[in-house]
Amino acid sequence: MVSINHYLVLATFMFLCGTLGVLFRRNLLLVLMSIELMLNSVNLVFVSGSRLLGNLDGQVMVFFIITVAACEAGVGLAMVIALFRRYGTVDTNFLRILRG
Amino acid sequence: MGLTDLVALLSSDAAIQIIASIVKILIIVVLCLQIPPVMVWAERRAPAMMQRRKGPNRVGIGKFRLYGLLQSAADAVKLIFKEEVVPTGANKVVYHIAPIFSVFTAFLVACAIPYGNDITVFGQQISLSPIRLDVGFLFILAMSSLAVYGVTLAGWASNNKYSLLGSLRASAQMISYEIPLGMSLIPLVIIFGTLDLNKMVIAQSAFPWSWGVVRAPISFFLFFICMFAETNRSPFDLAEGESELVAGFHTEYNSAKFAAFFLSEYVAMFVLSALAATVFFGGWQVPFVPYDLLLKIAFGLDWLAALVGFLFLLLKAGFFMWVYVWVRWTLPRFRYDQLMALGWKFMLPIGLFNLLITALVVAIFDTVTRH
Amino acid sequence: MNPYLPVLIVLLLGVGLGGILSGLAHFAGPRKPNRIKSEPYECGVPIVGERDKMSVKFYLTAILFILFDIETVFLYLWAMTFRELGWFGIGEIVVFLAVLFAGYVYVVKRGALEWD
Amino acid sequence: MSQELLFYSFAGLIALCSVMVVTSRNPVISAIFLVGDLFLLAGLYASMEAHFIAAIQILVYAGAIVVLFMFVIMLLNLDPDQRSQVQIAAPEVGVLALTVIAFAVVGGMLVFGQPTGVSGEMTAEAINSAGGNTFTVGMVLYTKYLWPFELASMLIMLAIIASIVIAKKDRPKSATEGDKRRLAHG
Amino acid sequence: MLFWLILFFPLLGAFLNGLVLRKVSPTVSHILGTSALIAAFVCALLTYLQFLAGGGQAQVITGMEWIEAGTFKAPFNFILDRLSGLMLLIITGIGSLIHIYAGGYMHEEKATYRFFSYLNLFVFMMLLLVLGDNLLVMFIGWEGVGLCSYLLIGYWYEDDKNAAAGMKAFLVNRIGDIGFLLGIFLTFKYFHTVSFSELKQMILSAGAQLNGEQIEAIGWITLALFVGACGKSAQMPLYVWLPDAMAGPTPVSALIHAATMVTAGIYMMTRLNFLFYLAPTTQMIVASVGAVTALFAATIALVQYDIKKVLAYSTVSQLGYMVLGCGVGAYSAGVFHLFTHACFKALLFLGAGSVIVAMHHKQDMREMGGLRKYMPVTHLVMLIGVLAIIGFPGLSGFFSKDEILWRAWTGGDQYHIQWGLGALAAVCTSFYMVRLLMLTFYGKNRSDHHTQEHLHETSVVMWGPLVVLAILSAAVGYLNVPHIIHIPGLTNLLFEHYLDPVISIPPQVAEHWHHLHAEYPQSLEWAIMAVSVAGMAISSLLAISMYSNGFGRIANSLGSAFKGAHRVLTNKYYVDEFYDSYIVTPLRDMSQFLWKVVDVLIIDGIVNGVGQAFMLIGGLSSFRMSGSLHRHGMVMVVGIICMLTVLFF
Repeated sequence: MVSINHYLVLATFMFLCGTLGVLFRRNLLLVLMSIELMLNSVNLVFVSGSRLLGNLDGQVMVFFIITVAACEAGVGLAMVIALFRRYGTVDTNFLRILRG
Repeated sequence: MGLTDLVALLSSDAAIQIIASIVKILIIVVLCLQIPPVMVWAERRAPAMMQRRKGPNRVGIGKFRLYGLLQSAADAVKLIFKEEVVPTGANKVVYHIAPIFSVFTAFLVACAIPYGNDITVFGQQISLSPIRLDVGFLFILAMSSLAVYGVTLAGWASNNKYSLLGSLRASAQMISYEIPLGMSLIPLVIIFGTLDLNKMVIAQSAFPWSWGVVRAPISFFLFFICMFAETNRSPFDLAEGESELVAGFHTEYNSAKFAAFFLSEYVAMFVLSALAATVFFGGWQVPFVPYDLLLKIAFGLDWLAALVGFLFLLLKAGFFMWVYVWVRWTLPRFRYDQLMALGWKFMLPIGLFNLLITALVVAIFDTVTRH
Repeated sequence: MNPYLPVLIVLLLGVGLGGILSGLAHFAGPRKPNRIKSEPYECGVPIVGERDKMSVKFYLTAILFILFDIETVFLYLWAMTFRELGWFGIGEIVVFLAVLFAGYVYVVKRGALEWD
Repeated sequence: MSQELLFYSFAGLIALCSVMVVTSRNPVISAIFLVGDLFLLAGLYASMEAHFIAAIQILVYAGAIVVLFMFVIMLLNLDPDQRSQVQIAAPEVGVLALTVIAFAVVGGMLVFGQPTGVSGEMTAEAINSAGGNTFTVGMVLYTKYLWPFELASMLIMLAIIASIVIAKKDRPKSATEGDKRRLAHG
Repeated sequence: MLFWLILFFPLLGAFLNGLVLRKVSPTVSHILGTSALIAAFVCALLTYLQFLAGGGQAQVITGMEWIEAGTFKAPFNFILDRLSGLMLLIITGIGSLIHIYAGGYMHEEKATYRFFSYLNLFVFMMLLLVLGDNLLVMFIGWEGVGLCSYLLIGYWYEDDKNAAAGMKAFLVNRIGDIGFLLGIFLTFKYFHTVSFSELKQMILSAGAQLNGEQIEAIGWITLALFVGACGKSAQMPLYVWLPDAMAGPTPVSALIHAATMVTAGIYMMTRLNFLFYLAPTTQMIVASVGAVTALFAATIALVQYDIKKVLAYSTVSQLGYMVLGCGVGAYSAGVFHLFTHACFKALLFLGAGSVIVAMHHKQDMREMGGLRKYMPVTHLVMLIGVLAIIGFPGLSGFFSKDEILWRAWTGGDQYHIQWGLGALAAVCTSFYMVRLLMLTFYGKNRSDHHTQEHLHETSVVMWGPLVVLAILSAAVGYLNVPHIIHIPGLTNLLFEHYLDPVISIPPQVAEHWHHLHAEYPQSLEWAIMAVSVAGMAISSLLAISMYSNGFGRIANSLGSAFKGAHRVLTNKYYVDEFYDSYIVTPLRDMSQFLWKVVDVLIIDGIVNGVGQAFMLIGGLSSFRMSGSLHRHGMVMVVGIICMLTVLFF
């Protein structure tokens, strides 16, 4: 029997992959993709929780997360494009506007 | 394991279903594989007819020339045995993956169409659409939205600027028309209240005045335009405009890989034709012959009735395939800006408008009939 | 039987078929590559320039596609529940569409859909 | 039995794809693996009878969002050296931190066992008898989550406007009246 | 559904007028604002009829959840019962008439969208106030109408005086609001609910034994709430804002400062009558304040020259009557007077507005006179209004005011003084109202040549509503005919019985209020009525004789004979001056001190110092900021892990 713990472990693994990607990849596009990965792991938790609890709120929440992810991807990538135009690179090593 | 065990296993309910679904899938796949040759032939003979010339009529087996039908077979054999040329600087992995993307999405969609009413075999009810899901409609949309990848990846991996431009154009066109396509089908979901295509066909009944095309004419109009745009067919074949882009995203593809794209393109055409027939023209329903009557005529054999329905579906889909060819040789090509403007500035608002109008009409109708 | 089993079968079959077609070329045809033959095809003319940076238009189209795609999905869900929700549902969706339409009008006015 | 087999094969592939997304050198490859990931996740959702979510996972996520990523990758058309290497900024801290998370989750499960909760009435049977997954999800969305739904439209509208404002560069109108006059006067 | 539309239309009107259609012509904004109100009125009427057809039982309409904190719950619930239903009709009905009128009155203004937007918003807020099922929703409405009142008083804000009047209204109202808020807090503290329906059930249910602490608390709660009512309903000593509020456009004065908003205090007390009944001491205070206010304001009105000021003080005085009615426990009488007063005072204000328009925005009665000739319709309706307010037998004021005075007299020995004050105020009322009428419409015209030339009747947009209001002022009195008068086909005390379900005396204090339902000899009632009618007649005749031809000999000699008294009255008992020197000035000085010393030196010093300290620390540590996305992310992750750790263990 596949218990919810299985799904949780899988989701954790995906989340960690995503986090690692955000933290270690220098390409902004990859950073954004890693964020999608993290969002997906959360979706997985929601759906499995929805199944466990017999409650559809989790699935509706996933729907909203997908909506938000779409908006996030759109705006995020727009920013990547704007950055690329301005600085000619999407490598985070060269994008250090926040330097103190 | 003895023979009796094997028989028992094979005659268990689950096994029957699984075997049946494999059989169904194989039938559909084989059917789909026949489409490109026939269509290629049709696309050569039809313009010949229109332009008062002969077209290919030589290839045959011995004296049986079959109106040149075997030309296509010869073409297929030729394609497979040609040398494969991979351009330098191409991304090898992606270059090889791209056609696979195209092919399997096309087949997945083709398998989601109901080819007949449910039949009973060995006491098991078997649905005649190989893939039958609660979310049938959304499944078709989802899978066809994946078709973009084949095009995009192919163009990108070729390391050719014409390919890339062609693929970007093609995919931008495909996604642009996916919105009106999806939107044109929503009124039908409102009208029939289901996402299951087979239920939709049953709800349309055998009489043309209750078919989708009568109930939602604007939807059909939008869908009809989208059919051409989604498959990158004339008059929307900008993506492979020879004069500008050599041959579009598959410029650098040849031999069997080119055949794969070719195959998926024609399967996509067939799928959209069949979908149009299913959603707007009563699918496998035989016009004016309700299914019950059909069943009686077919000596009560449901598989026979289903076969007749299947043939009628093919007939209806075939008509749209013919329209594809017909339009290709009739209408000139659009400009790209015209294409995009048509999709975003005309079809999208019309689609929304159509949706609201349908909703209002249905709601008013419901309100009236309830009291 | 799980209704998704056929999906899996078709998927494998499709991938297999695509793979066979891809692989067939590899084994069936002759292989005599040379430098000029495998250059990217530009109508026989020597290759000019780098691959260009693409127009941002394609990107704008894609982002609009995403957002309207989401909208379509909302609409499908609504269409499914239409009979149950009735006029209330129509009210909801009209508000929803009105807001989105405002965004759409902005897009058109801003000229993001112009291809020139 | 078959369900476990399904889960483990899917989970393994998902894990593999996730790792590949993060570690691939080429963004296009990453995106392809991301599509794979999404596809497999949709499979898992389907196995949990969340048909609708499974469908839109592919329709919206794989069919739209990742396509957008693809487009941007092609648009930027990064030079091979800019398809950057995996570079680790501060490995010690990060790895340590993430190990802690992993251990916390897995350890928590070992210690506390399977999480439980008050079971709602929307079991698989209840959903099927109420009109299917899509229908019931729709009903929940359009009644209980009415306001978030309307707010979602607001969010989408803002995203449309924001992305256009950010990404579209206003090119100067080609040859305006002023330009023509300047040209005419040399 | 219909019910929500009542609230929705005014809000929509306010929204459209205020935010969307800002640049349209005044006609459009007038039509928009008016049609919003008329639509609301139609909905209200339908709702009300439905409600009556359904038996007239109070119903709570559940809105959305709003505030929820611990055991404290204040959902956005609405109550529809006989009281709020009546208020609904008054607000939307009279509101509609005034909106129609306002189109004519504001004809020459350029940017009326602001005016109509505020006016619609006011109506919405007022509806919230009367419909709210708990004190908090009522409080929103309460503050909202205060805000709109402030905005409308200062509508012509270019003039400093108007802006200052708005500010004054706002500030004085805040004092009352403190009392109101205190009342809400105390209510929740002792009863754990702020919902009217729940409170009522809790207090009236037979088994509810309120403990001593709660009984004591009720005294304070009612007192605090009454302070709030004093502020909004312009009672002593917080009445000072209302006369100044006449700086706003006249329709505003009619709608907000006569017909609806100022009655909010009376409405609130009636809504909570079961609480007030439990606090006889508060009731005594309420009655006294009401009676004193009634007389006090009436005496000031005797000598005012500004037509709107007279009406303003008259309003304060009439509100005093209503409060007196509440104070003696006759809530239905109070509400009935509220109803009739809304009709005739709106009529009087609008009539005065017509006069002001005709006089080219001159408000001094010394320059008027003889307008009967020029404005026959306005004269007629004003006459009806004046007769109604002075209690001329047969018109509405007669029935409603008499009922209050009768209740005051029968309230027992302790209320006889209040009755005396009230009766005296009624005498004054007749005097100043007849004076107003005489000075305005009779005698010779005293205005300058230019004004005289342009005198004419106003347009139908303006006198149409006046006619409707005049008919109402004449007729509504018959809804509550006292026992002793028998009119064929008309039930006595219809209105009182109508409100019976709302007015409920808790069983604990039934003994104390037994006189409300006791039987009295008819002769007594006739006598009381005779006293007031006689007083009315005498003072009216006096006024007619003094002012029939402008400021006659008698008036002047009377003025010089009682020079001191006249001066005191003209200066409104020096109340404003008193407030100015004993409250406003010390407060201003203290604020100056707090601002210059405490705020600037001490608080700002600390705040800026802390800020600078952080800048310093940040500057010192900013070399750690590499600007690297990953380092930021890393710090974030570590922080989240720390938080999770703390959360878990």
